[in-house]
Amino acid sequence: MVPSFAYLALSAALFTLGAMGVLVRRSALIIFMSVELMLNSVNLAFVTFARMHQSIEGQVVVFFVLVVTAVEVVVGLALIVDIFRSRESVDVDDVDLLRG
Amino acid sequence: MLSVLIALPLAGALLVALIPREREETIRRVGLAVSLGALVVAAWLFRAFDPASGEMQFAVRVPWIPALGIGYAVGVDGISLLLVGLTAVIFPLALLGSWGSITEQVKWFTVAMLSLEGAVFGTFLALDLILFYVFWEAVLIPMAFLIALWGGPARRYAAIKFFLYTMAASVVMLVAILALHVLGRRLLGERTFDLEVLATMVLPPGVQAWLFAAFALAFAVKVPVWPLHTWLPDAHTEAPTAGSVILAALLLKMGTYGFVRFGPMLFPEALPASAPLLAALAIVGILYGAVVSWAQTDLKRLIAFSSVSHLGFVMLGIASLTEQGLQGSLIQMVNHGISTGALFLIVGVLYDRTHSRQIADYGGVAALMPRFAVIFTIVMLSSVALPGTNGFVGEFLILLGAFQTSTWWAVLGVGGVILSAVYLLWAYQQVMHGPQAARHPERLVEVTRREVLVFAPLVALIFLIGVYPKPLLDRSEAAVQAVLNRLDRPAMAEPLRRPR
Amino acid sequence: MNDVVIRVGWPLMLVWPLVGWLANGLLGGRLPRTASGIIASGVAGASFATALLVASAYRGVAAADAAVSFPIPLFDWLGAGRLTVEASLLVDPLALVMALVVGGVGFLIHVYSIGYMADDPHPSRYFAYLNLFVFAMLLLVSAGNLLLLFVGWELVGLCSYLLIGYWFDRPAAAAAGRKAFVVNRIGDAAFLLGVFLLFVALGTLDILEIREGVATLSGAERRLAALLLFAGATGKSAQLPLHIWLPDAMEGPTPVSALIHAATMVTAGVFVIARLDRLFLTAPEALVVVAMVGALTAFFAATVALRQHDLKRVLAYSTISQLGYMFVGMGVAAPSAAIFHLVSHAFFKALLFLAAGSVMHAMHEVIDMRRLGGLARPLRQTAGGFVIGALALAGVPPFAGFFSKDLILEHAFAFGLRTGNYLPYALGLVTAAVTAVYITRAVLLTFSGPPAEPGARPHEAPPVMLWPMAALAVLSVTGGLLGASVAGAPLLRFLDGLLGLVESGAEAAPHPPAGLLLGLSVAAALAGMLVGWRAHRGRRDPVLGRVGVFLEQRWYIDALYDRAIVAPGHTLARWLAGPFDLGVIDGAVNLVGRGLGALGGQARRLQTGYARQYALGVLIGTVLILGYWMLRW
Amino acid sequence: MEWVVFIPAAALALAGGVGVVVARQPVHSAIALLVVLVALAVTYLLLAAQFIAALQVIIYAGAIVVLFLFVIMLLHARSGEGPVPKLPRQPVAAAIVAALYLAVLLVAVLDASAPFPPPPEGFGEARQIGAALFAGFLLPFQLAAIILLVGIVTAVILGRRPEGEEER
Amino acid sequence: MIAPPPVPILLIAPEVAVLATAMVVLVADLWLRPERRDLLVGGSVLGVVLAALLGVTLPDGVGFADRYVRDGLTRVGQTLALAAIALGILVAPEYLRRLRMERGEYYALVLIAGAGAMLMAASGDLLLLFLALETLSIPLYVLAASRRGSVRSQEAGMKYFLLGTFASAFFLYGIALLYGAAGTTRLAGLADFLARGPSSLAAAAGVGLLVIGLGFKAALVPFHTWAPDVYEGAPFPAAAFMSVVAKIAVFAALVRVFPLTLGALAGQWTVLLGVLAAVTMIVGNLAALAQTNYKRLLAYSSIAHAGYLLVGVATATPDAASAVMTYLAVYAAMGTGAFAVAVALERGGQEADRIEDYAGLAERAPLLAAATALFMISLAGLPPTGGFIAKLGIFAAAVEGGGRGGLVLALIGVLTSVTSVYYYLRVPYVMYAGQPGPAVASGGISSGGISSGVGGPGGAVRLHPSPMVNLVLLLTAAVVLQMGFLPRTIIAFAQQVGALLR
Repeated sequence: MVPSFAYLALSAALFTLGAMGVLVRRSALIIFMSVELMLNSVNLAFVTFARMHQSIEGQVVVFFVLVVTAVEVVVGLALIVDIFRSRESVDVDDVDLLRG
Repeated sequence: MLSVLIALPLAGALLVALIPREREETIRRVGLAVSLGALVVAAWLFRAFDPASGEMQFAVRVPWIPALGIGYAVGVDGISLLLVGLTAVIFPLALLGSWGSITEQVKWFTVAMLSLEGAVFGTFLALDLILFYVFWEAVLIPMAFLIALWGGPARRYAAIKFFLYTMAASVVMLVAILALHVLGRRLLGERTFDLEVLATMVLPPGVQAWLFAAFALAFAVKVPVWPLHTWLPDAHTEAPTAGSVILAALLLKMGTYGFVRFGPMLFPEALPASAPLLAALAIVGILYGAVVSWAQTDLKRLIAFSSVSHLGFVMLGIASLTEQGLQGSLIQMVNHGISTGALFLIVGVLYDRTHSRQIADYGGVAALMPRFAVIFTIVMLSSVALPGTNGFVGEFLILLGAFQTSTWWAVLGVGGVILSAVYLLWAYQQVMHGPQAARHPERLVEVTRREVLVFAPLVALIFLIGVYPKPLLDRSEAAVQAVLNRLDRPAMAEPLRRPR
Repeated sequence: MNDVVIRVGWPLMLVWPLVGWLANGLLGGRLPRTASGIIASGVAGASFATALLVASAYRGVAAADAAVSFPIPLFDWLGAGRLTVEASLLVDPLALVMALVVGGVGFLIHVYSIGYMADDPHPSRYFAYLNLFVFAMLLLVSAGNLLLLFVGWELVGLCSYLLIGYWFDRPAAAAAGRKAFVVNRIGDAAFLLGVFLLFVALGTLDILEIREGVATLSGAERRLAALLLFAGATGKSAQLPLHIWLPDAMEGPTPVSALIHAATMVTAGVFVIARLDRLFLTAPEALVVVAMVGALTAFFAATVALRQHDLKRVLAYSTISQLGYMFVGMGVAAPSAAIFHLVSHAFFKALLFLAAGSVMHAMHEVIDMRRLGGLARPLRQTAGGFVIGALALAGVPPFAGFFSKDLILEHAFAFGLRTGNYLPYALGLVTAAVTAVYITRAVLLTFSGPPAEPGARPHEAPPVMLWPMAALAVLSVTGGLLGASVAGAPLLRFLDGLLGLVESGAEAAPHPPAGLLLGLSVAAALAGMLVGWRAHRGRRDPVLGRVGVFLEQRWYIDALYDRAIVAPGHTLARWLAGPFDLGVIDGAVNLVGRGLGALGGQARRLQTGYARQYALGVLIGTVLILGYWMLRW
Repeated sequence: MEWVVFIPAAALALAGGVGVVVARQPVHSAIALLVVLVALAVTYLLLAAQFIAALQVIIYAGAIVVLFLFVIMLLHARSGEGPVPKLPRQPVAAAIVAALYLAVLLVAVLDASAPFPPPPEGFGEARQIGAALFAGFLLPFQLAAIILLVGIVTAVILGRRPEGEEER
Repeated sequence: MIAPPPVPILLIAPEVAVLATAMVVLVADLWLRPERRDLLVGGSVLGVVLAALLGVTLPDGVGFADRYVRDGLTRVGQTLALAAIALGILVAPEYLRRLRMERGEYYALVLIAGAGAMLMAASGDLLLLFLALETLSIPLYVLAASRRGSVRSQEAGMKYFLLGTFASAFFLYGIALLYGAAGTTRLAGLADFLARGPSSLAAAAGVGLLVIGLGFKAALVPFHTWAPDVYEGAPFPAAAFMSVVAKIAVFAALVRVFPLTLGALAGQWTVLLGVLAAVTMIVGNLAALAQTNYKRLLAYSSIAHAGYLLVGVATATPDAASAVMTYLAVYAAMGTGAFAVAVALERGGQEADRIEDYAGLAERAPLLAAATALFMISLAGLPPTGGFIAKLGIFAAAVEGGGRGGLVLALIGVLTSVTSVYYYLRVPYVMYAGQPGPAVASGGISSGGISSGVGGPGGAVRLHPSPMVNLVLLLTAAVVLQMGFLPRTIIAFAQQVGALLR
């Protein structure tokens, strides 16, 4: 019987990996994917807890998280395309006009 | 009646704000009329005031923000009456005095002055701690703008320093006020900021010391007590004449008024305990201010440091916690307002003509402007506290009070009397006496009728208070008595051997 | 009836000069030039007449010797808690004598000033100040309580400042005026402390009450109060160490020097000690100090006068010296004698000054004796007056000076007998001789021998100046009778009623050999004149080597003051104003301001603009919060 | 027995995760993401969340990753990173902080983990989730609809060619 | 067949009204010709007013499996959110028309974001809170990027989106942990669980992560770094709306989560929030000292005000909670007002967002200058204005409830307010003392790096008087003054929240 900690550890690992992705990579696309990764790890945690508490709530929450993730991807990609059209690059570090 | 005194100038400010900018003459007249109106009300108040009772008179108490326990409470007693009178006298003169010198943005100038007048009245009349704090801060804004917009070359720096220095100290007082409110709620079970209610509280000495320190810091910056005085010379050199007059005559008194009003009422143990420290700082202020002004080259800076010295006397009077000391400091607040206000107007007269405040640019002016020389002499003598002028009455009482508390205070204080003669006479001599050496002799024309009109009441007051100070002293006696009773210090034991 | 005359006359005496001051002050500009002089003199005369009236009325009321004090309350002036001060006047023998002297001499000098100030463009200002001075001096003399006395005390100081600096376009005059006011102020400060001490101890400032209450004071209090008041007196009466202002005060017009710096103001110090004689007489240690300071000052001033070149400065140091005598008189518990010397000194010193004034008037403002000489013939009356004054000063009988100075020396000797301290008497005697020397030198250098500058054609002073000098000359001659025992010493008897009480005790002490002392002082005077004659015949002025320079430099005291007090004062002021105030205190304040600005700059650098660094910031924040949180939870 | 399925799925998920972060070409990381999603779907099955696993595969793998690939194609090869690395010290710092964060998270998660009780009958079925959706979660459901609407509106706004004058 | 549960539609009537208005606006936008777009504005405001009326009259209650709680806090939070929406809509049209961004979607997004904020104030369940947070955030990302063709606006949108999603992941993980520990996402359940035994580390981590999610949205330090860049990039009306509505929503949620739900465990979290508040106040005010860009200045000022608000939350007493709501009301007024002033100004097709652009404005637009002076004085917390009374309320509650820590927070608060006076009063000073016209030579301003004499690019600052912006200015100025002189009504309104805690 796989203990719940295993799943949760996997979820934490994935979350941290996602966070690393956001911090390290400079391409906006990769950063978005990393965020997706983080959100998925949350889903895993929710499912694990749902199973643990035998309450369906956890899984319903995952359903909503999926919805939100989908919308975020749409908005994110729309932003990328918009910036790409005026700047020919997707590198997040080029985006530093506003500072100080 | 007191609310009229506060509301009238503020309403006047609003009225002037509506007048179109071009009609400068009407603006100036309306401004003057409003402040004269305030003078009439103050005069009526002065007469209707009952000298016998030490209690608050004409008190009005109306809840303002009941949720926070803040009320609109105003009242006047012997202590604030003198200062209200001074405010009512100084403002019209300052306005009249600046008709010649303020030319651009006259409208905003008048609005700032009138709102300043309302705020100063409010500060002296407020009984509710938060209301007092509101007016205390409200004074800063117009004054800072007066300095920032109509001031000299480094006006912005001076305005900011003035504003932030005073405000930084007074916000600490705000926190102390809040703490008092909390203690009031806990000890008395009342949600109030009213001074007289909070005064009934018996605070443990430890807490009382801290709270008094916060209040004292805010007032000390305003007085200014040495070493918190460095904002004053900058503010004065950069402020326009009218600004300097108001700053010196009234704003500095808010500090000393604070000590007299809130010290004994709220901190009956902490005030006497810290009196020696206050006295020591006051004495340093007296001597330091006098010596430093002796080395000044700019007239206004010199008068600013002389104010530090004179206010040192007032603080010494308060720190002595004796009848004569307190009454002396009260009347000296009024005297300093008159004499230093007049001194600044005098510098204004010179500045309007030659646009220079450097002593080196003048010399032998007495020959060119004899009538001006007479006025300058009288004001200078009042400042030097010559008997027969108002300065002497105050200084004598203060030193007498200080002597009763500790002889050394009086001995050092009297040193200040000598030094004040040194630097003021030196300055007077550099400017007025000696061979004709002014840079622009042709511009130094005699004082005009309007300028004389400004000086006349001040000179009259100098002699009036000097020769017959009774009306002022009687009105403040009962209030001082009440203050001393609160400090449960018996009025100086009646000497046994009084022959008559 | 007399009672009413006194009660009304005495305040009226004060009102006259006040009216004169207001008239000249306000209307001065518009009056014709001579009118202001006439008004001023008229007012002074009226005041003197009123004083005489009151004096005669007083004689009517008070029996010969019984001293009766008439307190005249005017109005309730000042009240603060327990302190209630009434503006009240006081009539008693001391006040009357002083009032008469001030009034009389004052009137004469007013008349003299009309002539002296004839060519001044707008003399109204001068006469206004002169009238104000007379009012102030009379107020000082007639005050009923110490506070009002102090008001008069500082007002005379003010008038001396205004009059010394009358020709303010001359920097020297303005500086002298300021110096006078400041030095006086130092004395006044001590005086004020004395007043405080008395008030705290006795609870009153009224002079009569103080006189009665003095007994209840403790020894230390009496001594301290007496010394403080005496310190005030040294300031006003230019005794050591606060004498430096009087010589410089000669910058003012000469009538001013005559009136203020010879006859009246400078004697205020002596008057105050006489006024509170009870206090002083019951504090013997303080009296000794008074006597010693008086004697020392007398000797010092006399020696310095030997080597002064400016005639008016010679007279100034002479005044300081004679004042020293008066203080010796006070110190040896002989107040009446001191007052008698005060009166006689007023006559002959005023005369000397007026004569000097007419010399300056004639020689177009030249007063340096080295440039004078041979004036005896052209200025016959002036020279005559000067010589009479000189003789009186030297103490040659029968002139006034001899009687008053000898009386003081007599009491000084009695004091020596009583206490064994003969120093006052010795110094007094030596000073008498030195006085004779320097006055003879002055006479010879100014009037005898060939004129130093033949070109100048001196013309005698106009009658309006000569008449007052003549009157003073008469007084200088006959003044001695007032106190001479042979004439029954009317003045002394009049004063003893008030001041003599304690003195009677001294009488019982061994009686000094009057005849011997008389001879000694006459011998001293004549010897001095002889030495003076031989040394300065034909206007010779031997330098007396290093001692002469030492004397000329006024014992280097002025230099000492400048280097020890004034110069360091300036440097301290400049250091405090500059590096300390601006640098340290203001520096600290600005530092706070700049510090916050710099911090702001740092916080702003945090905003790099790179989104990924912001994300790192978020993560760091998260780790910190979670870490802290879970530890506490 | 479940270990047999869990180990590979977890390994696949982690490998995919690293792939997403490390891959140079965006296309490779997209595929790596796909791998992670599928691996997670398998774990959901283990955790008796059949419906969710199905959703995961359909929506996530199907729609979202496809959308990513579509955009990557749209932006051609230039969708990679610029030549010059602007923040040199960032990776090292990120690694340290991330490690710390992981440690904290693991501690928290360890505290929350408890043994699995036997799954109730029909747990994780579509029917059970559907009922819950329209019973307890009605309001969140409506709100999800609104969020989706916002997504659409955004696509319209940001997708539209800018009429205003171009401002570099 | 699953019987559909009774839907207490009345409970969420205000939100429904707002969302319905958004739909109507979206659809109507297709038909209306460009010049008739003002109808959209009218319609939106009408919807908002209707929602407000509903909000105030509806009775309290709990619904949707007690995920939605309508109580005093909800009423106050929703009213303020509605006010923010109305102001956000009114301030936009003139600006949008001038920069040819006139689109119905803008108003729809504002309405939806507003609805999200209203729901956040009312959500008694963490999931609903998350969804409401997303409903609020996503439209704001888009609004930030809505300035078509402006590189800065795109950058702002990108940064806001990227960091926003990153933070929401943490927020979600927090919810997961709490769900893991308590077994339910409902706040009531959570409170019971924690009351029973607060030892669970997971719950602690969960609550911590909640703080991070909400802290990011409210721009508390250290999660504030996005705010200055996003505010500077976003168009003025969007920036105005963002700064106000986000704060209202977040702090309403914070009051509900912390004082209301986790009241029992106050000992634990008051210190943490207190430290956060102190750091935010200090960094926010200090950084603002060196600003030359008006919008960045307002950004840092909004960070600082978040700090002051957090002091109220950290004090966790009934008075403190009502003080927070009062402060939010005043901040909504002065915050929007301060931004609205700049909306009417434009320099060469660009926003006039440099402080020296406002030099000498007092001559040309005395009323506008007076309004700015009022807002700046109020933001600085100087007496005669509402800002002072609001801060007074917060600090009084802090001193009273917070014990020694409260006293320290109050001291930090007042002292940082003093530094804020420096940068706030610079704006009216420039307006009254500076010389108008392009060559901005406002001499004397030495500090703060403002380069004097530099002419703004693209000619003089032009003034576009517009009735709606003037209306906004009037409304906000009225609230600030009313709060300054007669604050009784607003304070009484906010007292409802305090009542909940008692």
